[in-house]
Amino acid sequence: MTERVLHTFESRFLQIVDESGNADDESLMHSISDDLIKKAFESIVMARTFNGRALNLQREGRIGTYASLYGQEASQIGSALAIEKDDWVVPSFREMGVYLTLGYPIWLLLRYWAGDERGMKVPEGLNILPVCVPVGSQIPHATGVAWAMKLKGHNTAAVCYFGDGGSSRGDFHEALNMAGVFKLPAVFICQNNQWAISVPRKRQTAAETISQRAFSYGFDGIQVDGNDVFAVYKATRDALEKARRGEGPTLIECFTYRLDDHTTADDASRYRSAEEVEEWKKKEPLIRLRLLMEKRGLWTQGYEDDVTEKARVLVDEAIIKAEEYPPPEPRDIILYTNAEPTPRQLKELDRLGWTR
Amino acid sequence: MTERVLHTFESRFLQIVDESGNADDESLMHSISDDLIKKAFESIVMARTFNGRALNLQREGRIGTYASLYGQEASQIGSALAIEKDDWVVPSFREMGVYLTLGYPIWLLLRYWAGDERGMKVPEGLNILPVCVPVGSQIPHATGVAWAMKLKGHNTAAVCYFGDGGSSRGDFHEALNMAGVFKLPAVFICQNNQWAISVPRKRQTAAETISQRAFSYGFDGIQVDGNDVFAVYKATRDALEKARRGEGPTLIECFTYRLDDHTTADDASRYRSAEEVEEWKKKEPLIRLRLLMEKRGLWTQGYEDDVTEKARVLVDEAIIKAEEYPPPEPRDIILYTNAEPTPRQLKELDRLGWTR
Amino acid sequence: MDKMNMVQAINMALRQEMARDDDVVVLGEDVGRDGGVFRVTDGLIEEFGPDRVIDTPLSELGIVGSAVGMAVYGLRPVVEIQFMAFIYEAIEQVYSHATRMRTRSRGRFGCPIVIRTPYGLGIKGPELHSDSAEAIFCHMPGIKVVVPSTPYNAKGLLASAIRDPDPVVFMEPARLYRAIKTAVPEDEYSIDLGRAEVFQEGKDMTVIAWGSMLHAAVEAADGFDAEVIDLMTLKPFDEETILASVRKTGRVVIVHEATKYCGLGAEIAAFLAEEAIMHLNGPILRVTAPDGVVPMAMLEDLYMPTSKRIRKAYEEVMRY
Amino acid sequence: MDKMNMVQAINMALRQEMARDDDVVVLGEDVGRDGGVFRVTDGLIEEFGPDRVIDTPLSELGIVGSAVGMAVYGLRPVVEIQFMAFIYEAIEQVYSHATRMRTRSRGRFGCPIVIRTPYGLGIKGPELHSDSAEAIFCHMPGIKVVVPSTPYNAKGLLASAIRDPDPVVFMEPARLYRAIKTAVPEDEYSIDLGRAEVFQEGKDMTVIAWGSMLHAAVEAADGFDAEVIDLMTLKPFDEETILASVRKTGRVVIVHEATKYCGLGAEIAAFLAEEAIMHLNGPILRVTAPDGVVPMAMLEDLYMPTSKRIRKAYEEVMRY
Ligand SMILES: Cc1ncc(C[n+]2csc(CCOP(=O)(O)OP(=O)(O)O)c2C)c(N)n1
Ligand SMILES: Cc1ncc(C[n+]2csc(CCOP(=O)(O)OP(=O)(O)O)c2C)c(N)n1
Ligand SMILES: [Mg+2]
Ligand SMILES: [Mg+2]
Repeated sequence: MTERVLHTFESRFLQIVDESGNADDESLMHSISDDLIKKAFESIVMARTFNGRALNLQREGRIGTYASLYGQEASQIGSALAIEKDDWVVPSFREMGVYLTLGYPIWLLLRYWAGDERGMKVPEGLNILPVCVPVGSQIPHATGVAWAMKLKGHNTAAVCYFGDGGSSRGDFHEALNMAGVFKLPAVFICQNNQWAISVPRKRQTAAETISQRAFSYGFDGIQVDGNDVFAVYKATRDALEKARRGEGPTLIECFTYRLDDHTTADDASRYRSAEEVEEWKKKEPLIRLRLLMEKRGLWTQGYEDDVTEKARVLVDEAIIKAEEYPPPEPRDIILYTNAEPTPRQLKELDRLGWTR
Repeated sequence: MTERVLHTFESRFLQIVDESGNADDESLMHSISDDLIKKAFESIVMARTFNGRALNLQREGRIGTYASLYGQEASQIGSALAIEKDDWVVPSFREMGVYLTLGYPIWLLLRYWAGDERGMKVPEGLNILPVCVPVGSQIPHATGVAWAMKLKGHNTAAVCYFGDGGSSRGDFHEALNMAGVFKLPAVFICQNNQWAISVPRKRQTAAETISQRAFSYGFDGIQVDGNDVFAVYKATRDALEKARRGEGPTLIECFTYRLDDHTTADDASRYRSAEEVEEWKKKEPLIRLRLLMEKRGLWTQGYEDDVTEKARVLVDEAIIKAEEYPPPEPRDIILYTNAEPTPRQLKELDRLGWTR
Repeated sequence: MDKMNMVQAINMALRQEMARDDDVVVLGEDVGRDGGVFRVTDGLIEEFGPDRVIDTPLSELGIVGSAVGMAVYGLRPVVEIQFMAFIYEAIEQVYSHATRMRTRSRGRFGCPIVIRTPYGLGIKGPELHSDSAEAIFCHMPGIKVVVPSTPYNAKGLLASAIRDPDPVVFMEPARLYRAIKTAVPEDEYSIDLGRAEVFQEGKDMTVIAWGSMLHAAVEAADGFDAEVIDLMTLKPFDEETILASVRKTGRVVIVHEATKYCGLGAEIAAFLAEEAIMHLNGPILRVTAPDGVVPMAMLEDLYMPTSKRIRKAYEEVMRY
Repeated sequence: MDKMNMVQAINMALRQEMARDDDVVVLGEDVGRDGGVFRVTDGLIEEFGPDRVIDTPLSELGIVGSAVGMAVYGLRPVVEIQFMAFIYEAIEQVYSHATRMRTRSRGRFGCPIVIRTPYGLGIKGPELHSDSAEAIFCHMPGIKVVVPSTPYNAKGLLASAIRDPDPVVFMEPARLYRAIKTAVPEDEYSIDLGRAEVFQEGKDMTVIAWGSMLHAAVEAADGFDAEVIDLMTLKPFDEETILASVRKTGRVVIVHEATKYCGLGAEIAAFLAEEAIMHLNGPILRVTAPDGVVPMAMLEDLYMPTSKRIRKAYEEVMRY
């Protein structure tokens, strides 16, 4: 014998609705009801409305540094719509669209971005972890959550979000490898938005796609058009069903684009061209969704205005609620460190004059 | 559009000499001279002789815990023979065959395993890093060495060794990914010996091969018969040439087997069957090499006896030299911490009564 | 009541806690089939099955990170890290996640994980098999760090650690695993975290130690009227017990295996310099490893605080 | 001589060291095209090209681990970690490798890497953007830890750090990046590592601080005759300068942003409790963050040792 091929792998790409709003393969749309289409539209509008207001609030100094989701709505909402009540979500830091779609109170998100930990006191009944700042380090948590589900015999799954940058981290590797070995019910969603601050995807890795990394872990990966909310939805739903059937994890790469600066502290014009951004703006998720809906008689300007207005009102109310909320207590710095304060912590509270 | 294939990947396997000592494809043997064949044989005998004596010395309490290379000689020596003088080697902890083949003084290796850091004072002119104990953590060093070579315009490469267990670590991922992005002259050699202490390869990862992980990093990977010294040699030489041509890294998986316990502190009978070991013993590298050499008129019992005797003498001399070597100075604990001792360290030396 | 060594005592605690609470799972490298490289988890896989006694891939970061996720979901993972130095890859998971999950979620999520790991000198292992990195963990808010010094307290402290609602690093002195046997009741019991124990009473000086150094400190105390405190919980340490003793003796020696610079001895000394300086007769002495990297076997005994070095410190404080 | 801020001073030091020594390379996330998230490396890629000013993937472990390999081969890598908390994934590379390479190879290989990273409170960043983890690094044998407090010393200390044959963690107080300007000579100069500076002379007490806390300590000293020491090198710290001052004043206050438990303040206090207790009039006080996780923006100011809290400590030591 000499050299032989052991195995052949295919990296795959899924798109359902193209940039002109056409669904070439109507069969793929079968499972997608008009209600779902409208839900997707409305969720995207909500996410975008929230996002726009958050950017404004930051400019006005009413919240801190904020990471815009503009351009990534389809990736976030398409996947979030497939998640069921008892599934758990392990996000990164840019997934406000996911939080909102899962029903996270808007005012709490605003508290969080204003620098109040209480904004991430996730309400009971919602199974989403707090924002994770160290890029990629949340991925093993999803493996652990999925593992716990499996050990407890729960018929649920963990969904994890991270970016193209996050996929370079050791956490990614160890977490996905372990999820593969133990066939855990986990769905790993990489929002490849082409940039990690100033580092373009091509410099993040020499691999052509992130999704092909699944080969390294013995499970399936797929790249989807991350600006096509239904491709993302379908891939996520399929992966969740597979996970619940006990067939193990899936890696989904949403091929999308970060249209705004990395955060409000960033100036993307230092490292990428306006033309590139303009090209991608043409592909942003709402354009094609509107076209698709129009073809199906689901969209009118009046409808969109209505939806936008409703979102605006909700966000406005949330801003008021958030800003009226009393400031956090100094003692919380100490009292949430452990379940029970230590003697030294109690002495410290007294010395600092912070009420217990 | 719907789902489409983006790209097809093939995982490959290379064997030149099969278990019966036949080289099916003689063309692959063209570049392998009789001298090289003999060098391989002699190096394997040397490694095995050293290894056997080291195991004995451990049993006699003359050195500490030792990690046997038995079974992995072809992987270590096949690759080491392809390495050139100005290349750098970044080993794990089981690569005594590599050290020996590169000409590392035997007595120093024995000092090292007896617990003397001076054993890893790598002689000038030899470019091999000291043994690395935290599994996998040496892999980024190879990326760095290769990077430095590239930046300095040296036409050389870095060769890194690690195990199947090591390939599960974050270090592996980050190091290979970076090597891919910067197209560094690095050769990553995974000695997949089927076990990481008690954890079998199948539980280490759900991927069928380690070599297919190269797809994740945008470069080539190949699995080779790790008990076929020439397959390993060829794969390594090709990878080194590629690296020197500026065409980037390669991942080589040597499919081999650890025939002994993990280390002298381990009892492998707790977790694997004697039958499995016996099956693999039939495939150990020296058997097929002998057969191949016999067919080529390169082997006689007398030749082997000679080679073995020579190795024995060299190891015996080294043992004497190692054991006659004076013990390390206590002050070395402190004096090698920094290039210059700190004032506190100097005071400490005095307080401890250790001569400066 | 049988006498047993620390390996057996820890094994028993694990067994009893797993039997008591189905949410307790053990995971790590070689903890299942092999029973752990020190055999601490021996027999657990037979009793509780491979779902609860999990042999993992070689992935410290992944193990600890998964344990964080498990704990957040409601399990009580007990992680084994094979040797203390191998946890370094996972420090981010401990420092940025396990210890901050409660704060970050303002109490919605706790992170009750236990990280068990052998530490310390005395086994003549290869490089990086003898680190004592307690100080690094002690510096992290939101964590507990525990070190048993006898089989008896190993069992009781581990039971408490597993039941604790917050992350605990449970450091096992490798040197003591089989070196001493004590009576260990078969019945379940627990020893409160945060409490030190006066191991030996005395009037002339207070000696503070833990793990295998406790025994070295006691041995060196022969001929001195030393009060020797077994710290047991390194964070948060028992300020009351230490203060009470120091108020009585006026002299302090702290002994540990780690290097001095920013070691835990520094915190104890600084605490006393802040709270009890008026009770001190003289300097607070620390007997520690010298300021160098943990050596390999040949120099290991010299790196360790030896009885001789400890005695010298006792003699020195007695001069005041 | 132009006045400049710390960002400019560090940038100048990097530029001069890169010009002086071709082996110096800068690598990290966004250090090239973007000039670093704080613009510290601004313009370097234009001057030295992308081979020496390297935008890396998002891989802290890989960055530091590669730097170890580079250093062993003969380069002098200067790594930027975007915020101090993001180095935690790479601690193993620092603790098990960078700091041990010289020991392990008995001097054949050194590991001259510099890890620059902004640290500390005062910028109201997101979570984990304000950690002060100096104590963790100070505990490691074989490392140096340096913190500048002014643009002038930032330039001189960084030059020394880059020329040092051993690993140096160079912590830049993010809060001071643009807050103060001092005269910074255009000419190359260096400030020795291991030396502290008496920033302000005084007779009544010795105050030890570094980074942005130096300025808080000085501000709080208004009305006190305090000798304020800028530590600059946290490991190994300048024992002589501290001792000389404490012998004179008999009173000590240490101020730092990190939490108290096993913080660097503990080592300084313990050192004094060991070497200078007979010169002390009263307790050694530490003004630090409370024993809790670094909070987000809304509570950040309360976590920081404020002037008010520092003054309280001054008043307290003056009672002795
Ligand atoms: C471990 C770590 N390193 C660096 C940073 C600083 N940082 C924040 S976001 C980011 C880029 C992340 O890129 P990616 O994962 O692609 O997510 P995206 O921002 O594109 O959503 C960086 C470098 C961080 N938060 N954590
Ligand atoms: C980070 C780390 N974790 C655990 C260990 C203990 N240990 C030593 S070797 C080994 C297994 C290594 O397996 P592999 O990488 O396949 O190499 P092999 O021993 O088979 O040569 C383990 C778990 C270690 N040395 N380092
Ligand atoms: Mg991105
Ligand atoms: Mg192996």
